[in-house]
Amino acid sequence: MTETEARAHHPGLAHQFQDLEQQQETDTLGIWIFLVTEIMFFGGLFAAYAIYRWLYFAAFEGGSHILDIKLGAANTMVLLASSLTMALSVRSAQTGNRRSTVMFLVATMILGSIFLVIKGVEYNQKFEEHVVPTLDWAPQGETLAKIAPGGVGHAEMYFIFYFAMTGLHAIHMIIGMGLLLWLVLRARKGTFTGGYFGPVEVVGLYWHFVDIVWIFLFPLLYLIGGRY
Amino acid sequence: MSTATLEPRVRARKNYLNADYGWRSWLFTVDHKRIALLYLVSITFFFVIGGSFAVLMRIHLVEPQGALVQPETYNKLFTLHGIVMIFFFLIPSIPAVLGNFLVPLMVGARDLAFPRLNLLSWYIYVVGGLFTLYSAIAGGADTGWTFYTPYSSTYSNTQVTAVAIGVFVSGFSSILTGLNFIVTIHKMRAPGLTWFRMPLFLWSIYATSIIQVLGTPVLAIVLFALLLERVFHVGIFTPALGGDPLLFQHLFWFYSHPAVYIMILPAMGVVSEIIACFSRKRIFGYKIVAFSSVAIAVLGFLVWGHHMFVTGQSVYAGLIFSMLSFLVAIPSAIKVFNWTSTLYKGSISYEAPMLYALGFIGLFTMGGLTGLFLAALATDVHLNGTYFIVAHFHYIMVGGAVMGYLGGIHFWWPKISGRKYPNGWAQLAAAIIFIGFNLTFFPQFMLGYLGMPRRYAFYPAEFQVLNVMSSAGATVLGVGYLIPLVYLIWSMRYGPVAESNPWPATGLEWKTPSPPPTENFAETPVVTEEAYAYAPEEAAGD
Amino acid sequence: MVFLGLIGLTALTTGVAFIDLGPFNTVVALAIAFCKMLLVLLFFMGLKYSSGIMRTVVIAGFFWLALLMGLTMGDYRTRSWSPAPDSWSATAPPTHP
Amino acid sequence: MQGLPFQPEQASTIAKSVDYLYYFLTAITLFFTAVIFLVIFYFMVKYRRRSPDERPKAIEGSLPLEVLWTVIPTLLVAVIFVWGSVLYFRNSEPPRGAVEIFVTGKQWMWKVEHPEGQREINELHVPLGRPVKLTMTSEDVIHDFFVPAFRVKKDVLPGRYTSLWFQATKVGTYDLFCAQYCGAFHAGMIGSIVVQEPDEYERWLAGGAPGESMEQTGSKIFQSSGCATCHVNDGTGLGPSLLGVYGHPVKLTTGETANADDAYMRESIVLPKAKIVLGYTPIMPSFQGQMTEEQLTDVLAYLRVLGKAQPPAPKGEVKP
Repeated sequence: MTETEARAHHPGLAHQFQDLEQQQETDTLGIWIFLVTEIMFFGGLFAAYAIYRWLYFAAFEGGSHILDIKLGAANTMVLLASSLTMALSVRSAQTGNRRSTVMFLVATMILGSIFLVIKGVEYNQKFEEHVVPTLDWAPQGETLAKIAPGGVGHAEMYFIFYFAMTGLHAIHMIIGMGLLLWLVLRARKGTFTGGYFGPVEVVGLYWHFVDIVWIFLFPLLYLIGGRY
Repeated sequence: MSTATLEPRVRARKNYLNADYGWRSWLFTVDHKRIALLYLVSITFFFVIGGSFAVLMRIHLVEPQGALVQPETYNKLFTLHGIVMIFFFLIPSIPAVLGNFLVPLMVGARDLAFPRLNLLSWYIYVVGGLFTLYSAIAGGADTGWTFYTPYSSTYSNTQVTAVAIGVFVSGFSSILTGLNFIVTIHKMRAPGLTWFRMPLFLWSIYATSIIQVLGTPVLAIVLFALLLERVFHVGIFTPALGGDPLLFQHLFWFYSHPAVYIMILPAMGVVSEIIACFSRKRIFGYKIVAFSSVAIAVLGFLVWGHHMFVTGQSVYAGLIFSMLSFLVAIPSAIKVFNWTSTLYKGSISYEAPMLYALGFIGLFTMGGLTGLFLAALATDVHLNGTYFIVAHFHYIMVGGAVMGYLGGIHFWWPKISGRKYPNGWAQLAAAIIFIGFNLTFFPQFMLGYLGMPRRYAFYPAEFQVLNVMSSAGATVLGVGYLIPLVYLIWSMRYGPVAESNPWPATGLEWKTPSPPPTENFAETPVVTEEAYAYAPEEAAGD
Repeated sequence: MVFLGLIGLTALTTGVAFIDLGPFNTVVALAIAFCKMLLVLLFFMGLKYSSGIMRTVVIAGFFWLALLMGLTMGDYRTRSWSPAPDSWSATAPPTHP
Repeated sequence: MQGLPFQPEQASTIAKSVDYLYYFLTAITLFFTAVIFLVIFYFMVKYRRRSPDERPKAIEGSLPLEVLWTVIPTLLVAVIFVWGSVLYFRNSEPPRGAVEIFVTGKQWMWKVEHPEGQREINELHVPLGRPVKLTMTSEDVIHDFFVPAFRVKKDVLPGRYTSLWFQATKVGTYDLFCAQYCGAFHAGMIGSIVVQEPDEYERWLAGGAPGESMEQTGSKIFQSSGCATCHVNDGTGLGPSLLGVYGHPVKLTTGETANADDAYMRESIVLPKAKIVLGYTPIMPSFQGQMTEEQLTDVLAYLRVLGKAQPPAPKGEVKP
């Protein structure tokens, strides 16, 4: 049996494809197109944010001053590190190294959990500061002083966007964690050896995309209000 | 329609219909052809529901004070008619039924690129449909299919949440279908099937998928924001909290205008196939027709602001959107001229699919040209929000998309079911639908110009004559739609068995038996000629 | 290497937020974010080594997002340039004693 | 109207010009539809299939033809675009000296207020032959002010002012429709526009319960709501003087300049912290929910009058 034939009869090959290479390319194209739909999905929200930020500049600036820039920066680093481990795990799967594939996948999951924990801490802070729209909206004292100049009503809108955008992002993270878990289980069985690594690559691309969303959320929500 | 009727018949040859039996074999199938039938049954169900709402509305409007229901009920009728017809019938109609069935056959593949994703998208569609049905049963929603804020987010006390969730969910079905088609057309084409040998149906499905993939997520996010606002009473689009209702309209129409092209582009693809087959001619200017599909898909994204000329949008934005709207008329006009020229020196026969296709050209021409009235700023000011709009988009969506859909169903029915339908009845139905359609909607152009606003549960008596005419036409149209439903179901059991290429037509889907086997082709076909090689000797290829 | 670059850019963008650059704060922050995105796209996601079709897909995605933002923002930016200078103040309306 | 009318009445200065464009478009539609239908019928008959195995020759296409039917529609739509836009822009600007009337939409009625203080519901009296400018807002959802006989239409939005103008050319009573779906009795949100001879209109304005003008009502609200305690006319108050503000540019703390139009004034009352005038602090409370839309327009009418006055000397340079 030649190598191509061996690959053609790989258990990971679906019936509609000629060979693993076609399947691999197809999967990759599919996930890229899916990511484009995600760009438009988040993009709608980004567009709304951009317009309101332009309309209610002071209020949105005031709102961003409530956020903890250190936690945001730390989370950015954590997420970037998780992207690194994810990329390494794809590399390991491509070379068929089971041990390091699993190891890097687990590392990615741990970093992902750290991100979510820090995010949880931040959400908790918002409740303590009473700046959660509808559920707990009663900013007082120093918090109020920070957002008052731009108008409290519009600052509430800033926080609606804060929660909607970071919340959707967190949901994507959680879905990603689930996918990673599934990969770990499959990788341990040695599924991703011998040229079949499509699922790892596909989940990897998704994970990097979620990272990119955060790369933009961080400056838009935390930084561009200025801290000088 | 029940495919179970085929089960008792034992056929000599295995095909996708008799390959397996029982409801499990249907509900858990990953065969694109079976999924297409699942869609066919579900969209027919929604078409009947949406159609009955339309009939009730037309009966109600026979009298100026309203003949049938309370205004609140009337508002729910037109809302659900719009939502059901647009999101649960028209958008999935040609792509999810004919596209699902034909794309793998036309590219010469065993299945779509992602068969399980395909099944998932049907389930998502069903879940979305159930939310919508729940909303209808639990009291209905009365926002209009456009969900304009702040009425939908704050003031309406009907089941808006459920129906918005339904539309939100069904959007993902549309996205996944589009994604599947794009990837399939890119990666699964049979050897020799170059881009310029593809049937125009594939080109139009490809263009449609681009819109589905790029536009639908924006609808999802805007409905998500609407739901946030409605459920949590936060201000995103409500002016009381500084939100801008026009932002909702921008994001909504960013999807919902291109959505019209999701409906009409596949119909254009169907018409290209039918015209070529029944005049036995290559489509005149094949490449230009192919590129005009893509041009419509791209330009269609740039024109959404023409829905907002009178809404308080900036007049300069209006100017830009008006200009871009006129641009999208050009590729549409080019298509019409090319189809007409295809008939020149052809060998034309008038089988039912051809009648639908020719009807499509006529009605689409009317619909497209009346669109110019609405793209021009000065006339749009007068006509916006009136029955003129209603007439215009029905000419496009019903005169265009539904005629194309029915034409396609009639064209490929022998392939789908393996049976032939009675041609005489089919020709009669096509004629009745064409006449009934014009009787229903032509008077509405006049009503609109006279100034009757749309979505009126009752109206000044001066508009009665035209309304009665429209309602009379609607009964003819309704009858016209029932006839195919009857004879197509009848043909599944009693129709004569269809050969593999009954018309005969070119294209890979006709090179496999009717109905096709589960794996589509015994061996991967190799394409050596261009699409529509009807001519005796091979015409100069590309 | 790429990772260190990303971490460095994060530190930089955070630092810049504490310096007053006027409107350029936003520009710098978004430019840095854009660079980071490019790094992730090209190296982590392997776009640098992918076929043209993947690149076309990604570019199309961002292009469409730009259309959405551009045309919508166009409306908001031009709303106040009313072609009608407000008539009330420019001309004395018929006063009613 | 009798039997089956084909055209709504032309009762405004722009109606005719809009109709000419409409006729032009109708002619184009009929012409092209007829051409396509006739050509299809001709081909259907001439090239009908004569034998089942007839195989016509393939025709590739024709570049000159493609160019021809790309260029012709392009030129046609260019003409329509320019025509429609010129008409629209020419009419988007109300002429000077228009009669100003305020309209408030509400589920499901039209409330009209004349500067002289006359109020109407679902009816609007206007003089013949004089431009009328409507400043419109909504108390709840989006409505739309549509007068078919005048060929004018504009959405009426909550939280914002939109405007529309027309000049009636025929005495009579015309339909007023709400053309943006607004809830259960959307169809009942109709009224009539009564066009009267100018002298008759003046009599109508003077007649009935005379009441006080909008400006006077606005001035009273300005006093009773406490506006006047800070917005002192001589500029010595905690808030800026409003003399000479309306219709003029205003310097803001952000360094930007805002044009003090209806939208700005409204925002400053409802969301006073959105834009702060240079030299002042954001201490003004919001009047959101404190005033009805009609009271707001009364105040606006008053502010418009103040806007025509000479502004006081800048703050800090006030004479002792």
